[in-house]
Amino acid sequence: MSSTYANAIDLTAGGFMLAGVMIVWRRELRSLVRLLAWQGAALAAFPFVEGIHQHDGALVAVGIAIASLRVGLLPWLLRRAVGAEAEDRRESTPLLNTTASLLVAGGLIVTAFAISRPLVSLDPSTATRAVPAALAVVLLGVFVMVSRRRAVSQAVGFLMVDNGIAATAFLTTAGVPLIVELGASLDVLFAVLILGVLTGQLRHTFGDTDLDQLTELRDL
Amino acid sequence: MSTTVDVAPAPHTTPEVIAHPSRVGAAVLSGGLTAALGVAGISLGIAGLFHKVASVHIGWLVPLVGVQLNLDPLGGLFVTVTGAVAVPVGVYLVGYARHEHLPRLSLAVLPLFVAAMLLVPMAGSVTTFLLAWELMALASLALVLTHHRRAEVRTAGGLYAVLTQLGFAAILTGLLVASASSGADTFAGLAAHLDRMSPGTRSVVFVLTVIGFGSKAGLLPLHAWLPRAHPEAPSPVSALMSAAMVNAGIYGIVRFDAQLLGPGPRWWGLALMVVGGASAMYGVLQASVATDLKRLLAYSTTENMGLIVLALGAASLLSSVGARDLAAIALTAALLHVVGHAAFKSLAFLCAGAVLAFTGLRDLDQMGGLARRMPTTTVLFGIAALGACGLPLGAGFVSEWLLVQALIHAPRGGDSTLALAMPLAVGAVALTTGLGVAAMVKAFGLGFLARPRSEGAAKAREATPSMVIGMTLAASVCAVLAVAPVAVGPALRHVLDTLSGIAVPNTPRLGVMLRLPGAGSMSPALLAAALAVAVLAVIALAQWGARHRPEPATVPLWACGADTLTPRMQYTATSFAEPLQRVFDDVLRPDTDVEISHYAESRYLVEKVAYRAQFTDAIEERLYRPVVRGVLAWAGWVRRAHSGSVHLYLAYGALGLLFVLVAAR
Amino acid sequence: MTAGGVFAAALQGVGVAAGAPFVVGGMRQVRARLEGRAGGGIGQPWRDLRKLLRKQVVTPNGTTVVFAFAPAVIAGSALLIAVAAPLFATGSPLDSSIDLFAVVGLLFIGTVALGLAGLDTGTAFGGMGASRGLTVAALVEPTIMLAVFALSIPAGSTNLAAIVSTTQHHPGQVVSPAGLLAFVALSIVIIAETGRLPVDNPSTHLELTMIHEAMVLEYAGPRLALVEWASGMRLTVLLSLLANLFLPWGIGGDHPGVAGVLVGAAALVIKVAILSTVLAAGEVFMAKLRLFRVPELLAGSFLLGLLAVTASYFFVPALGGST
Amino acid sequence: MGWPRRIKRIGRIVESATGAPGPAVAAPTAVTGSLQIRHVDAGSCNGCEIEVSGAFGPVYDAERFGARLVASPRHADALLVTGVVTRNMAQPLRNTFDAVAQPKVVIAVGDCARNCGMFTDAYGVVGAVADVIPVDVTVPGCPPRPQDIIDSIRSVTDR
Repeated sequence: MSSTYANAIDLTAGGFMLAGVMIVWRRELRSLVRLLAWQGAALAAFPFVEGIHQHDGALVAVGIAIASLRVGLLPWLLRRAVGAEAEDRRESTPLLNTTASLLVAGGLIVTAFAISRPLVSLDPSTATRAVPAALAVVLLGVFVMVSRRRAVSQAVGFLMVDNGIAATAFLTTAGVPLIVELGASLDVLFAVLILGVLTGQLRHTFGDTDLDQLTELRDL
Repeated sequence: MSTTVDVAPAPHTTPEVIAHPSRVGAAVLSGGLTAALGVAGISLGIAGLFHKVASVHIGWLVPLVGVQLNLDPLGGLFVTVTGAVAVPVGVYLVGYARHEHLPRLSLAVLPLFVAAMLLVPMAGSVTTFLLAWELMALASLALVLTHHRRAEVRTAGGLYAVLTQLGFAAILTGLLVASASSGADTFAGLAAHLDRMSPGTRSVVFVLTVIGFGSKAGLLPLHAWLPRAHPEAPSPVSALMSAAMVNAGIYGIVRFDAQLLGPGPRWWGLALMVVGGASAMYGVLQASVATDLKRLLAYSTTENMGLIVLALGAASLLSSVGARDLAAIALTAALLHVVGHAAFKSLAFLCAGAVLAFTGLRDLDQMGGLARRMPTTTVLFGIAALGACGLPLGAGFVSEWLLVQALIHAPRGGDSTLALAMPLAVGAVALTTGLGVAAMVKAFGLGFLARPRSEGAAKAREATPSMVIGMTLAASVCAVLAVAPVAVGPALRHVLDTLSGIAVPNTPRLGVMLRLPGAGSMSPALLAAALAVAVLAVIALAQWGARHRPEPATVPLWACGADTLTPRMQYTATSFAEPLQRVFDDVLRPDTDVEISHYAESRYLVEKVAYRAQFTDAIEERLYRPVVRGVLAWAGWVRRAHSGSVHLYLAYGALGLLFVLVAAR
Repeated sequence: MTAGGVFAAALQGVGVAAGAPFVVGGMRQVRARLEGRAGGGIGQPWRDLRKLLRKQVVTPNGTTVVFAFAPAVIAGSALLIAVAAPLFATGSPLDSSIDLFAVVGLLFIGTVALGLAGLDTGTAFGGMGASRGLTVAALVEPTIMLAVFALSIPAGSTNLAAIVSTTQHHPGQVVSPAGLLAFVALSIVIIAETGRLPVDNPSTHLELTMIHEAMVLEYAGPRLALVEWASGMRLTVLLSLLANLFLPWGIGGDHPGVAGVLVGAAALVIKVAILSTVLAAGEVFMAKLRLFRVPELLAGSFLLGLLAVTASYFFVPALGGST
Repeated sequence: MGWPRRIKRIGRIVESATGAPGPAVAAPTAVTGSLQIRHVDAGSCNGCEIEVSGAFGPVYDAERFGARLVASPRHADALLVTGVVTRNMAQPLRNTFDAVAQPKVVIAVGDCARNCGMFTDAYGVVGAVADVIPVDVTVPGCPPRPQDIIDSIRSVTDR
C-alpha cells in the first residue's frame, strides 16, 4: 500500500516536472495548452492520491474540483484564445532559441533541486520528496513568462507558476483547506479571463498578440 | 576554409631527390640519439616504477642547492611515457628529416628537448624542477620556430613564448611560496613540512601551480598557444609536444596539487573539474569544426587533457567526501588516459606528418583518396583515430570507461555539490565522446577515403620505410592498450601507492576483465574477440544464396543519370562540419559569408557561389584582446617615465638602490 | 556463466536476427492499415532480403575495403549487442564483459562504419548522409548514455543485467522522476537513432531529405541486404532494451531454465510488438521535422537525460536502489 | 483529435485484388513477391506518371504485391520507364540501366514507351524504350489504367 502510494506520488511529481520541461521545449501554442492540461491533471492527482491514502474525502473532492478546473475550463479558455489567433501566428516565437532556453531550464531545475534540499530534509516524507519538482515548475513558469512573446504563452507561464505554488502547498501541508484552494483558483480564473480580454484587445489594436508591440504605447 | 596554410617546404614528389650526405648523417644522428634517449628513458622509467632507482645529488652543478634527482613510481610513469613517445619519433625522424630538410639547429635541439622532458619528472627538488622545466620550454620554443620564415610560425612562436613564460612565472611564484613557507627545497622536505604551510598559503600555491601547469597542458583559458604552435612545428616535434610535453603539465598537477599539497579542500577538486570539463568540451567542439588536420589534432589534445584533469578533479573531490576507492578509480582513469593519449596522439601526428610530407597538404578540404595511395599510413591513422574517439577497440576506451564509472558511482543523497557536479561531469564526458567521434570520422573519412580533391592528394606517395616503422611502433602500443590494459596494470598500482594520500591503492583491478570494487566489470579483450566473431558470423551468413548470384561487377558511381561525378562534387570537411557548426553557433561564433557572382548577361544566372567559414578561437578573441589592450595601455603609461636622459635613468637606479638598502636594513 | 545463460544468449542472437525483419514488416503493415492500404504483409522484408542475397555484388569505382566491409561491421555489432544484452534472460555469458558503456560504443561503431562507407563512395549524397548521420549520432549517443546511466546509478552498476534485475526487485524506480525523464529521453533518441519519423523518413525518395538512406544509396545486392537487416536489428535491439530496462517483467533470471528463457522470449515478443505498433501508429500522425529543427529535439532529449541523472542523484527513492 | 476517428471511418479503401495474371517473365532471382522498382521518366507527358502514382496509391496499392518504388537504381530490380526516349534522356536512361545490379527487368509503361505513340518521328525523339535498352514487359495504353500497371508488375513479381 505505502509503496504504491510512494510510487504514485513520485510518478505524479515526475509527470508534473516533465510537463513543465515540455512546455519550455515546444513552440506551438496548441501543444502548450495541451501540455498545460496534462500538468493540471498531475496537479489534481496530488491531493487525490493524498486523499485516498489518508482516507480524506475532502482532499479527494479538492482533487476532482481542481481537475475540472485545470483540465477542463482553463485549457478550454486558452484554446479559444489560440483559435482566435491567425494561422501563421500560432507558434510562440521565444526570445531565446530553443537550445539556449532548454539549457536555462536545466539550470533552473537543478537550482530548484539544490535550494529545496533543506526544505526536504526538514521532514523527509514521501510527499515532501516531491517538493523540488514543484519548485522547479514555479521557476520554469517564470522563465516561460520571461522568454515568450505571445500573450497566450504568457498566460501559460502564469498558470505554470500557479500550478507549482499549489503543488508545493499540497505537498508540504498535506492539503490546504478546500475554500482557500477554491479562492485561489477563482483568482486564477479571473486572471486568465483578463489575459484573454487583453489578447483580444491586442489583436484589435495591432492585429497581433506580440507583446513587444506594447512598447509602441510608451510615447502615447 | 581559410585556416589553410601553404606549407613552406614544397612536397618532393620525385623519390630521386636525396638530400646532401652530411644532412643525411645529421638526420640519422639526431634520430638515433632521440631514439636512444627514448630507450634509456623507458628502461629508467620502468626501473623507477618498481622503486629500483636511488636518488642522485650533484652539488657542484648548481650553486647553493645543487641538482637533486630521484625517481619514484609517479615520475617513473611519466618518464616511461616520454621515452615511449621518443622512440618512434626518433625512428620516424630519420626518414622525415631527410625528406623535409629540417635545419641542423632543429636536428640538434630535438634530442636536447627529449632529454629535458625526461629530466622534468626526475627532478627531486624545486630548483631542479624549475631548471628542467625552463630548459624544456626553451628547447620546444626553438623547435616551434624551425620554419621561422613563415609569418604564421612567427606569430605562433610569439604566442607560445608569451603564454609558456607566463605559466612559468606562475609556477615559479607558486613553488617559491611553497618552499619558502615550508622551508624546504626537496619534494621530500615539502611533504614532510607541509604542516608549516597555512591552508591559505596552500590554496595560493594551488591556484598558481594550476594556472602554470594548465597553460602547459593546454587547458582553458590558456590553451590558445596549442592549436597554433602544434600545427606550425615540424610534425615529429608536434608529436613530441602534443603527446609528451603536455603530460608535463599533468605531471605537475598530480605531483604538487595531488601528492605534495593534497588532499586539498573540496573546492580544489571542483575547480579542477570545471576547468577540465570546459577544456574537454571546448576542445572537442573546435576539433569537430576544424579543417586543418594538425589543428584538429591539437584541439583534440586540449580535449583529452581536459578529460584527464576532470578525472583528477573528480578524484580529489571524491576523496574529500571520503569515497577514496572511487578516487582511486578516477586516478587510474586519469593516468591510463595519459598513457593512451600519448600513444594515439603521437601516432596521429606522425601520420599527419607523413601526409604533409608526401602531399604538402594539411587542409582536409583538399585531401581525400589517400587510402589508395598511402595505404599503410591510412591504416595507422585509422588506429589513432579509433583511439582518439574513445570507442571500443580504441586506446582511449578503457580510461573513459573508468572515468564514467568513477563519476556515476559517487555516493548519492549526500551533499549537494557532489550531486550537482557529478551529473554535469557525466554529461560533459558523454557529449565530449559523441563530438569526438564526429571529429575523428571527419579527419579519417574526408582525409583518407573518398577521392582526391587536389593535385597534391592525387600525387601522394607512401611514406618512407623508417617513417612507417616509427608509426608502426606507436600503433602497436595503441593496439596493446586497446585490448590489454592489463599490461600497464602493475605499473599504475605502484603509482597509486605513491598517491595514497587521496586514494586507496589496489583498486580497480586491471585484469583481462576489468573489475571495479563495487559491482561492474568490462573486458576490452573479450569485447574485441566477440565483435570479431560476430562480424565473421555475419559474413558467413551473407553467403546465403551466393551460388545463385551473377558474377560480381565493378561499376561507375551512380551519378543520378549523369555521366560522371567530378571530385569537386564531393562533400568537403567544411561542409561535413556545417550542421555541427550550425548547432553550436552560439559557442563557436564563426564568421561565415556567402558571395554569389552573376553572369554579365543576366543577374538571374548564377555564375558561382563562394562559401567561406572562418573559426577564430572565440576565447582568444574575447579574453586575450582586452588583456593585451590593457597591457599596451599600461606600457604607454610607463613610457612617460622614459625621457631618454641618462641622468634620469641613473637617478632611478640610485633611488632604487637606496630604497632596497633602507628596506633591507 | 551457466548452460541456461548460454542457451538464452544463443536464442537471443537467433531470435533477433530472424525476428528483426518481421518487426520492420509489422511496422510497415501497421502504417499501411492506418493509411487504408492492404500492405505487403509482415513477411515482406524477409522476401526482400532473400531476393537481395541472390543479386549481383557490385562495387562502385574507387571505393575501398571500408565500403566493402562496413555492412558486416554494422550487422556484427548489432548481433553482438543482441547476444550480450539481457533480452530473454539476464544470464548472458557476455554480460560481465560487455556493459552499458560498451553497448553504446558498439552502436556507435555501427554508425561510424556506415558514415565512413558513405564518405568512401565520394559521392555528394554519401557525404551529405554521413555528415547528417554523424551530427545526429554525436547528439544521440550521449543522450542514450545519460538516460541509461540514470537507471544504472540506483543499480550501482553499469552492467545491464544488474540494472534489469534491480528494476525487477524495486519496480518503484521506474515511476520515480528519474525513471520517467530517462524513459522519455530514451524513447526520443531511439526514434532518432533508428532513423524514424520525425527525424528521418525511412521511405523517402528525395535524396536531399535523407539521412540514413543517403549513406546507403550506393549499396546493392547482398551488401544492401546486410545494411537493411542490420538497421532492422538495431531497431529491434533498442526497442527490446527500452522494454526490458523499464518493464523487465517476464524476463528469465541469471540461471534460467529452458522454460524461463522461453517465457522471457514470449514476454519480449509481446513487449516489442506493442512498442513497435505504437511507434508505427505514431508515425502516421507525424510529419518529418525540418533538418535544422532536429538538433532542438535532440538537445531537448539530452537535457531530459541530464535531468534524469541529476534527479537520480537527488531523489534517493524511499525503497530500494539506495545502494 | 479528429484524425483517429477519420481513420476509423475510412477503414480500408484498397480495391480487392483480382486473380493474378500469368507470369510474363520469370521473376528475377526466382524469389517471388519482391520487386524494387526505380521509375524513370524518359520524356513522358506525365500522364503515365499520374497513373503510376495511382497504382502505388492507397486504392490500387501495388505494395501488397511486393512492389516498392526505391530511390536508387542500385536498390532496384526493375526499371519502370515512361514516355518516349528524348535525346537528352537517352544516355541517362542507359546509365540508369547499367547502374541496376543483375538480374534486372525493364517495364515500359504507356504507348510512347512501347512505340513512341503520338510522338513517332517527332523532333528530339531518339525512339521507343526498346531502341535504347532491352525491354521485358510492356504496358499498352495512353495512359494505361493503374490496373494494367499493377498487372504488369504482378506478372513480374508473380504474386
